[in-house]
Amino acid sequence: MIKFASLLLIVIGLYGILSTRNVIKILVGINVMEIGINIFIIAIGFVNGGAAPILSVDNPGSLLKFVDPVAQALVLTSIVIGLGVTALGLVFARKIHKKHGTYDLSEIGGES
Amino acid sequence: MNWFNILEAGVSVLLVAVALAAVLSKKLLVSIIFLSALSMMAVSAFALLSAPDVAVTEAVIGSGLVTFIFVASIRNLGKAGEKL
Amino acid sequence: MKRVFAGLLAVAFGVVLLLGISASTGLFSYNEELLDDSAASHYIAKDVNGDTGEIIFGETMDAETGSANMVTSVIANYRSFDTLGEVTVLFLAALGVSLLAGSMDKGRKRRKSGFILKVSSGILFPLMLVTGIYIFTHGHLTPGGGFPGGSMIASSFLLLYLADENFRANVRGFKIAEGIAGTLYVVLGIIGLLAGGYFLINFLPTGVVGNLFSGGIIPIVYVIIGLKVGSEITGIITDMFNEEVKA
Amino acid sequence: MMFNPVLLIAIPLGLAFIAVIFKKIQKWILALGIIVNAVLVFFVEKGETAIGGFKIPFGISLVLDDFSAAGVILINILALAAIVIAFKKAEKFAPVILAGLAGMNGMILTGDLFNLFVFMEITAISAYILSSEGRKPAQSFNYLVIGSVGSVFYLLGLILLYNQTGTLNMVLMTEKTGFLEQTVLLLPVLLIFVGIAVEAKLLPMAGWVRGVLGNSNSYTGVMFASVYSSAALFVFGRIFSQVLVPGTTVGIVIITIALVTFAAGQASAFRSKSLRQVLLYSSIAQSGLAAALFATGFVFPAVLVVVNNAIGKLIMFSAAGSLEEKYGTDDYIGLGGAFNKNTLTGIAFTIAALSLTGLPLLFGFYAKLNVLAAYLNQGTFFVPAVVLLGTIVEGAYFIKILIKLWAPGKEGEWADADQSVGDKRIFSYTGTIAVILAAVLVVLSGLLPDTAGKLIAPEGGLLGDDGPAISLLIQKGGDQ
Repeated sequence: MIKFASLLLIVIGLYGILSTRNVIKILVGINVMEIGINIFIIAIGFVNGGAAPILSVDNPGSLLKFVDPVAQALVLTSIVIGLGVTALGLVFARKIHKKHGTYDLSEIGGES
Repeated sequence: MNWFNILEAGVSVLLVAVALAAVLSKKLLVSIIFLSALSMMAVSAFALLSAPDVAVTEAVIGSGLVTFIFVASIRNLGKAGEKL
Repeated sequence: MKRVFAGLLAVAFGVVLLLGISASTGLFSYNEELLDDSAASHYIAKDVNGDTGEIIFGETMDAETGSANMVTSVIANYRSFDTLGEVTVLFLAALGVSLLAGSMDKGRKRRKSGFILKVSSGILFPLMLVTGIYIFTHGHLTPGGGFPGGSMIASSFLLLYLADENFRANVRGFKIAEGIAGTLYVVLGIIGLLAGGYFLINFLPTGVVGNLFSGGIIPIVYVIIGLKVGSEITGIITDMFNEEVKA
Repeated sequence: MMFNPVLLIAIPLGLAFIAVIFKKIQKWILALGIIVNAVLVFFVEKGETAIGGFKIPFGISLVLDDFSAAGVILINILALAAIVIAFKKAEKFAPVILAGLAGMNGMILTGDLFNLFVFMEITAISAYILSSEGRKPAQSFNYLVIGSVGSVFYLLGLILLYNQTGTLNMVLMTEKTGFLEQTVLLLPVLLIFVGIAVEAKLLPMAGWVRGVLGNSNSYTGVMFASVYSSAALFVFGRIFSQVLVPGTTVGIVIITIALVTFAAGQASAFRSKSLRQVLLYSSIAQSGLAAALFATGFVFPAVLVVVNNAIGKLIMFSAAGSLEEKYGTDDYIGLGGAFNKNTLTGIAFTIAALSLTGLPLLFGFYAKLNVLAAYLNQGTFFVPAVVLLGTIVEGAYFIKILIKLWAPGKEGEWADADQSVGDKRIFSYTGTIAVILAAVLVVLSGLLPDTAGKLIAPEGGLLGDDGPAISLLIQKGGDQ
């Protein structure tokens, strides 16, 4: 179910990017897409009845059933990369606003 | 139907609803706040899927810092006569 | 018109996605178990370089990676090279933000904040700082690690910014801190190359799984990541504030 | 003494971090890093290198075979040339360029698909920052958005493959996807194609190119058109000719897209009036050609096309950017006669243009000949016809430009009037020397094609009788 929802998030994010010319909303769309793909990766790595991949007093041995730690490591990387890209995108957005006085790309015109 | 399925269905529905709200809302600030809420929903999804590390990271980075840098970027625009 | 077009395109993409994915994996079900001989199963059993038997929490000595948290062992050991790349991404983003925001003019006072806010943030700040440090030094035992820990540190500085209108972090200081942390990461890798023949090899003994001093170089890597991520995000926040101030 | 190839990534990365600490001397750190890398690249150990000391399919590894060796040598030499041509413009981005170089070396060398993603992001972010030099934030933003969507697609495709195979290692992935059905592979391969197409400048995702390259200067133009695009094409070649060899259906889709890119690029270049726009559309066209060759499995001719395009665009974009800075326009009619005052640069530009077109006795001829021979040997006639037609169009617009730039004609009076202002050279001495050397290289390699071919592929072609290099590694792995 969450797998399906996360795919919907990717589609919704794509719609968000395509349907607007406002730079902030485009960035929101990208973030929705990224959250979607992150949840999808975790859902792919989930194993029915698997424990969180941390050895502890409750789950002491490595022969128990665990969920996929690789998928989680990939998502951690992807979250941090997403933060970096968003910050850079926002600075570009500020530059656009400083130069043209608007966040709306359709008001800027083609050549700039 | 066990608890896992019920929670899963609830989280899924909320995820999609909040994402739609974030993408469709007309005001930028509302959109950003829904994005933050979406991130919170993602945290619950990660927790549900036995990924505590990712949940902690997403909570701090996704719904905390990302929201902040978004808000910091648009905060002064009210004066410029733009819709927030 | 634009919205209709966007909607159609998104729906078409969604249909392709759902059809394509349902060909390979169930949309409403999860895997029943990890694939045999997959990377993940070897990482869990810590037997990439040879079978060492079952790993027992609090008992096994000198396992392949001493981290009880398997995600940490993947991030800071098995796939540490990815993580080096990942901090570089954040490093570049922070650099880009400061290059671009730095060219905008600065100045203008922020709104004054109240006394109570200032005092309470003065109490909260060290608490958050310590929590952040705790998170990344215990990353190999508990959930968390370098990234949330570093972000927590950055959040504590964010708190100071929000609470105190005169607060200005020294951007240069953070740049130097992140440069040093990054250099240390690469140097750590090169020491591994010289000492063990492989870049980023875990050249320290690992100890008993579950103890604080049990990860070999993992805690060192996580401290470096924590410091680096913390200084990078604080740098981004500072630049965002400086930039916001003038508008 | 042979060195570990990881140093090609670690040294520029470490220097990038150090450059942030010692900001005052960052330009010397930049020069040091680029030069060290350009030398080191000839002394790295071939084979597969594990990182972190874990057994190979499970840890991350670097693969240095003939293919990636050709890639890293090309990239590091080009990066050096780009710095030499416009050091003044590059120095303020020192850490960005160093990290970007590490990213590109990583992209080409890595043997792990997720590691590839991380390095692609590093390269992409350094490219976003460099593109801000164009002072058109909306264009940089556009680039960033397309890049981010592309990387989400790549990640989605990658994770679907991971779900099927349980591995991220390229060699093991090739082996395991061999057992999967085409219907299962269809979507992931297409998603990964879209993700890589952003940087490789292929059609559905090439929307950023016009805004970014059209506003490039003599440094960023070279970086985007020559260095970044070669790195992206080498990654494209690695993935689609060796790791995820597309099946018939997907193959036809990808090759069609690539050929459409080629044709559309040549047509748009023909219609453009601005010098940099002609060049950027020609870059898109060349990327399309190289991608089509890679996807068909013709690795050696594809590498020749990439090398030819990289050297040619290095010369042409640096000249075009400098002309624009000097004369304030890059309409080639407005620039009429500009080469009369910059004879050496003009000659280099002319050689580069003619080589791209495929004139005999130049390197481009050897490349085109190999392309056509590969297709004709296979018995395909449609694709060579498209390539030949594109070449005729290409020749037409390049000759049109060359005539204008050498002989002003009536419209060219504007440039003549401007000539008294300032000195006439558009490059510094070192820049001119670098450009001339590149042109000499094109001529020499055209006169001695076999030697050049041997240099690029020491053991008689990257796609010899034994098949692609990475499958050799599989066989070697099997023997152990």
